[in-house]
Amino acid sequence: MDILSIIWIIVMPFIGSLVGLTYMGIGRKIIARVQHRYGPPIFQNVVDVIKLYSKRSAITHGVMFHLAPNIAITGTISTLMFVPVLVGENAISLFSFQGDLILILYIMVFGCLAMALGAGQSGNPNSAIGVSRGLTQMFGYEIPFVIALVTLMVQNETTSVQNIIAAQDSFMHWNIFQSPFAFVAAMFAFLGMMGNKPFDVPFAPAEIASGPPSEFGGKYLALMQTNRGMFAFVKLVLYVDLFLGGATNFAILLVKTFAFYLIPLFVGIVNPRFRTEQAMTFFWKWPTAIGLAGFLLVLL
Amino acid sequence: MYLDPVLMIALPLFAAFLIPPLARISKGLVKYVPVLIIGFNLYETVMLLPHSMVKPVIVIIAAWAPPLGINLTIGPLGNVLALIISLVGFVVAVYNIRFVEEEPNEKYHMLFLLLTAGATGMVLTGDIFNLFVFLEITSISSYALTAFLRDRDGAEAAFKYLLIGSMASTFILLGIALIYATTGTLNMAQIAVRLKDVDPRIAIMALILLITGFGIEAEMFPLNGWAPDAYSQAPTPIGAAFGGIVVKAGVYALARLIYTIFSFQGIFHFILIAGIITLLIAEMSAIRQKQLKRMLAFSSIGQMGLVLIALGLATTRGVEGGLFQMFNHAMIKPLLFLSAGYLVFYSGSKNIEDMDGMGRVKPLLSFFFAFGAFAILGLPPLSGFWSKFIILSETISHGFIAVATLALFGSIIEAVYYLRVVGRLYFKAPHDGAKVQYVPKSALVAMSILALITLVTGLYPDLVMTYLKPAAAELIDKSIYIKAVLSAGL
Amino acid sequence: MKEDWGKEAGNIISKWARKHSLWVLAYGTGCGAIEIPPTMTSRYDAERFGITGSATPRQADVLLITGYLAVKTLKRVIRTYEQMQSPKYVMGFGSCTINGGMYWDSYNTIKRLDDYLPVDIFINGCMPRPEAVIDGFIELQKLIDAGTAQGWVKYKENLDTYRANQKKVITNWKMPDYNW
Amino acid sequence: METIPFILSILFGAAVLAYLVGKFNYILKVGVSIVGLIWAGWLFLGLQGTLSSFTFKMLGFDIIWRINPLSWLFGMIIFGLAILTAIFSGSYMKGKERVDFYCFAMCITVASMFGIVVSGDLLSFFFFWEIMTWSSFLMVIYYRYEAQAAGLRYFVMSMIGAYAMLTALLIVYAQLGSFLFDVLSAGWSGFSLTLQIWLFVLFVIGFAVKAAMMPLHTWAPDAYTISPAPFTALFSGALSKMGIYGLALLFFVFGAGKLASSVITIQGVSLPGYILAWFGAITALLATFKAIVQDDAKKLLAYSSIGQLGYIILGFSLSSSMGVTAGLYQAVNHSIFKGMLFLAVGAVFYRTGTRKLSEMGGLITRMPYTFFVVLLGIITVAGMPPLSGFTGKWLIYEALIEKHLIFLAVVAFGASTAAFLYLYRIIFTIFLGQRPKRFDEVKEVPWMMRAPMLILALLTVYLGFYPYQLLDLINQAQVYMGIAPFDLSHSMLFNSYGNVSTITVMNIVAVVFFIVFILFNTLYKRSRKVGLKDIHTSGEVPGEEINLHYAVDFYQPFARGVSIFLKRSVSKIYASLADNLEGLFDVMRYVYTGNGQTYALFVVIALAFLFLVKDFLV
Repeated sequence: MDILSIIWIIVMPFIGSLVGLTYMGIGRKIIARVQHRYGPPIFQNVVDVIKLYSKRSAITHGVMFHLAPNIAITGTISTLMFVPVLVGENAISLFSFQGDLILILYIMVFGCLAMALGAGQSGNPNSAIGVSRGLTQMFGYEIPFVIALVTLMVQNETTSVQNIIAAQDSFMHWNIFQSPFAFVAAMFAFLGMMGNKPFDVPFAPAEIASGPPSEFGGKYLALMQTNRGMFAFVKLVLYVDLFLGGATNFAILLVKTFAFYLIPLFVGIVNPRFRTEQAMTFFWKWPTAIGLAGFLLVLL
Repeated sequence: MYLDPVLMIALPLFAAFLIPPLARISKGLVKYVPVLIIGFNLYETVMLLPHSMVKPVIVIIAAWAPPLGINLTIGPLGNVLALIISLVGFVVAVYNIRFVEEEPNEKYHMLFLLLTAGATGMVLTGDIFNLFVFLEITSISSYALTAFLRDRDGAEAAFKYLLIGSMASTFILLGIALIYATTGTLNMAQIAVRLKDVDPRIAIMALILLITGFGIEAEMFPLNGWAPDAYSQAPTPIGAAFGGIVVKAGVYALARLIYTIFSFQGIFHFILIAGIITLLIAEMSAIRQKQLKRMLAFSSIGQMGLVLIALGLATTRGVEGGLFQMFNHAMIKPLLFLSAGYLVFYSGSKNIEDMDGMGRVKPLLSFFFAFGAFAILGLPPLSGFWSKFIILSETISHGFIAVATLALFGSIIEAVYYLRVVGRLYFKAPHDGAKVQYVPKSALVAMSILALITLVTGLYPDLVMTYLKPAAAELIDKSIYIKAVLSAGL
Repeated sequence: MKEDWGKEAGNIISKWARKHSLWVLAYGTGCGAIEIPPTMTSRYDAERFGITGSATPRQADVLLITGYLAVKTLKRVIRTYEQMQSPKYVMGFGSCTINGGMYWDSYNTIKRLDDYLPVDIFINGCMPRPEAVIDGFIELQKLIDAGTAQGWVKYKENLDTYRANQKKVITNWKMPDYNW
Repeated sequence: METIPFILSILFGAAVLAYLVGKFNYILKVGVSIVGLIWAGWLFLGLQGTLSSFTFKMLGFDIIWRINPLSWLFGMIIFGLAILTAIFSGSYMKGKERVDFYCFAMCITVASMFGIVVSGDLLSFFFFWEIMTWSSFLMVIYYRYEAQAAGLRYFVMSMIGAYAMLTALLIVYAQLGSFLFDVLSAGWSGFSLTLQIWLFVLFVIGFAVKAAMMPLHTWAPDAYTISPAPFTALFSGALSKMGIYGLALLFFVFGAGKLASSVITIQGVSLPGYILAWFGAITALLATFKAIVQDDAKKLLAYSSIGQLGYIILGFSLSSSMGVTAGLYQAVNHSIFKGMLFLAVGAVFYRTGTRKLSEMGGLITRMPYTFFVVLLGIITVAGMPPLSGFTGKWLIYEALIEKHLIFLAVVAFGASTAAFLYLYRIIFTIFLGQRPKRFDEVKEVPWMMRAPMLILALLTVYLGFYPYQLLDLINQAQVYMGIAPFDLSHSMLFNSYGNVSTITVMNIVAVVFFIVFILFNTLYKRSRKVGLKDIHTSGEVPGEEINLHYAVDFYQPFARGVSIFLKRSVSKIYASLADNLEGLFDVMRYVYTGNGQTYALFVVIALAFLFLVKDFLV
């Protein structure tokens, strides 16, 4: 392992969270424009996080509460380590020479579970309600997501992200064209994953006071926000890797990830919120059906 | 070293008639007489075993050699059954020491001795008419014993038993008459030889009559209507004796009939089918019973159904299994009856629902009952497992998979109703005011003997099987028996 | 020397960040609450200054008290304030928080919020318009920048005084201690 | 003396001795059973790699007891878990009634399970199987008054399974004249196809009942719930594995796997295997749904256990090298994590006296060790990377994808995701959230109970680092079963599809965690610790009487969403079936009327019937 990749390993989480938070800021700006507002500066989320880091005090409810953001960000960084960020000549793949899709699938949940535990220890019923909703919704969107992933894995006869990227060597070989059904299903899952409207029932600020993080403040919330930005980035990169054939340099990566980021954003702007069980069962109808149609194509 | 086997019949008979005068001398002494006499029988049968296994012991009575005279033919089969009968008789006699406190107990002991003597005679005799006579002795003492409690139900049950039993006697007598008229002999070996020359139509008539007659004693469906009532209304030890003694003798007679005397093949299938029907109907009835002893009676019928299946297979291994099942049943069913007797006695009710929480109040009794239930369900390492296993194995080997499946279905029903009772004993809170009570030592000794035999046989089935093998061989290959009996006279 | 520089830089950054990211917990008491929605939404769009609503006191920076406080509500407000993470600012909104306003002689409202909580900035008016509110926020930003928005320090230092005042009006005082 | 019969006699001896001396002294009876188990386990440990066998004849049947890698693997599961649960129960059962009975049944159960794995013939296999059934039944009914229905159901279901198996093995005997496994594996291919299918079905029913495969699982939730907690761990961890062991035997030793290739294959999996795989997958999914809506901690875990066994069945039925590795790995792993979870729930029950999730909460500060165990447990169950569960999950999915069984893969994934729901519920409602006032004084359990749980918990961490040590053992078993061993180099799992280095994953997670932890905790002042009730509730100060613990109907929206699956229940169908059958049996009252004349009439009818069919009697 040369010095460069070690540097990348250290720097990548920061870049990831910065990019993720900036996307969120841009998202806020776009939403504001849609609502005929001027909107905050695009670095607003970064500013928010810095402010949270600069808070002077923080309360803790116990050891899990204390560790939760810590473990959550551990999970996210670990996931990042296994997702190839750039491919091609200047590949940045961190540890992803072992980039196994199943591993990514499971390690992604690691952070979520830690968050849920921390939220649980906060003792706030709203947090628990939020977690309950979040997990229920997760079970909903995981189905089309898994269908899409399995389709890809079977189609490419590999479970390695590297190999899946390698298979998409030219524009027409991108999985978005190769297996459009899987892409559609995965995109639906992505909506749920990003937690934008209409799938924001776990966080519903006006209803359950922002749900799981409602007791977190100060440095804890700062870490969680960082995590959130980074996690968004990781998911976007993963989707780009899976469906758009990865990226060879940062410019392309940013373009592709931002394109993906816009989709849930625009869906979210114009839609109201689903109820919990609606959010869950929604994914079992059209997204699953589309995914299964993709399956049949693969089987044939 | 064994004494003259005739004593095994003569002594109980003699002692039975000695009891009333003895009772005038000492009331307390009477109850030990059956223990002593049947204990002697037990000793005799055990001592005889090594001899009879090698070669049937033929005892000639009144100096006439067979086939002319009356003789006792103690083959392996007869001996094993006599052993079973004396064992059960002995245990029940031990149990009786304290259980029968009711007047007039000398009659009770007398009748019980007669019953044992009759059953022993049935399995030992080589003469078909003698068989009938001993059957009558057994039956009549059974009728009397059924009504021994002198209550309404007992009398009714005894009457039913008497009604069916006399039909049995009639049929048997008719059958014997037919045989005697055509073959001119009453010795079973001789009959077996001569029956070949008899017009098969007459032979089949005789067979049908005899089968019906002995089928009644062997509790074959639909001839077993007497059994549930008699079992449940008779005093408990007698219920045990029915299961362990009377029925065994009946089955012995049936087996002797179809295997040794007649050689019709079709009859085996009939027995097989009758067996499975008996088993199923009995188990299905048992599950709906509300009275403990009545349930046990039906279960007993079901077990006999299994024995009939085994006999109907007509293979060495099958018969071995059947005999083993008879042995096990003779150990386990008395165990169940004897423990149930005290359960009923202490709870003051025959109904299963009144047995709640007996496991708390009478731990040992309940333990023995549960032990018996587990054994009869065929759970290893108790002995019921092996006999059931062999029978089913043999059934399936001969392609009767449906029969085996039905039998297993019956077993599941059996599990349900036995566990319900065990469940009531252990899982229900005892009634208020119930306190721990211990049963008399004699009863405990009796039950412990049975439980121990069940456990030991289960762990080491070969112990019993060694003796059952020649017995089964005797049934399957009738020439051994015939040759032994007929050569004795020469 | 170097340490100081680091501290200095940290101070500057944190001041800047605090100033541009004000998460408001609007305690919608009284009639003033009605002014908050227009402030936040399209018409006046306070979000362009980095001012956002926050759902819980743990995450909030500014406690915005929009009107008169009954004694009963005061108790809740104190509790909410104490649950916020420092640095935290209190904004009195409307005349009621300054001198009781039209409730100056009510038996059941408090007259001067500053007695009970360290108010960093008052917005005058009955009601203040959203422009005034935004102006208030800008003023608050200036105060933060100048380092004079020290209400939370004041509260910590003069806790006994504040408690005494609070207990004076709240008779059934059953609250956990302010624990840090 | 031969080792195998010696071990058996130690165990049975310990059982009887524990019962006998149990009348006198508490420490003695527990001590006897623990010492007996450890002694036996120690002897058994020494048998690794040996092919010790012991033959004798009983009733003319050949009996053979032997050790091979497969049985050694399962034997170690049994002994490992049995010793730990015995130690656990040493403290758990203190002061309870009938501990002698408990120790007796426990030792007998272990002995019978040991007997099952060393059996080299169907007869002793069945013999010990039945002993296992009744001895575990004795344990199920330990709490007698409440346990009746559960116990009866367990016993009857087990009997049905056992009798299905009995029929199958008797058919085998009828065909081959021997009960030996070796004869059977040689002779299986000689059977006709129909017979093979019948045997397969019957054996599968027999094993599936113990492995609690749907729709034969109805006994499991109640039986697991009602049995004493340490035994439940053994029940779920080891006893249910006997069904899995049976399936392993059926597929690879008896040779039902060969049935495989002769009939239709789907994606390279034989049709029977494929169907079984679907049963496994559906079991995994539906049991998980059921688990999510339970309010009883043990019942939740029971359903979870059913679901996990579904995974194992799924792995086995693929019959591929990878699938079997997955199945075996998951079997061992399931024993570990389900053991620890059941023990932990037992520990909570020991201190709080309740199993209701909605009544507990906030015990983390009171019972930190137990919390830690449960935490590791749920991470393992969920299959999240750093711990050992991930390897099992990874193997199963790789096996499925390798075979292109995408539908199965999706169902399995779905079940695995749904598992997060109940796992979170169990840890949240017991340990996190608000603590009811009455549990404020709850103490951590004694060390005798802590130690077994912690040992199991550390084992999952260890296996998370080094799964290959277990996989090595599994490979030996696979060689014995005639399957190509799973290819592994140290700490690298790989197949043609992908690879994972568990050590790298573990290291990354650990390093990142500690870096963040150190940064996070050194750059900041210590945070203030606040009380449980110090939460924002719109400024209100919640009183003691206000329930702030969100635990009742935790997944109500979920239950609404999947109500279509939840409202149907197999056990209801069985119950109505049983009721109707019993009603049907009432017909027998028309046969045994209690009327003498009727009986006499029967006799006459029988006689007449015999005359009618007399030509057939000849």
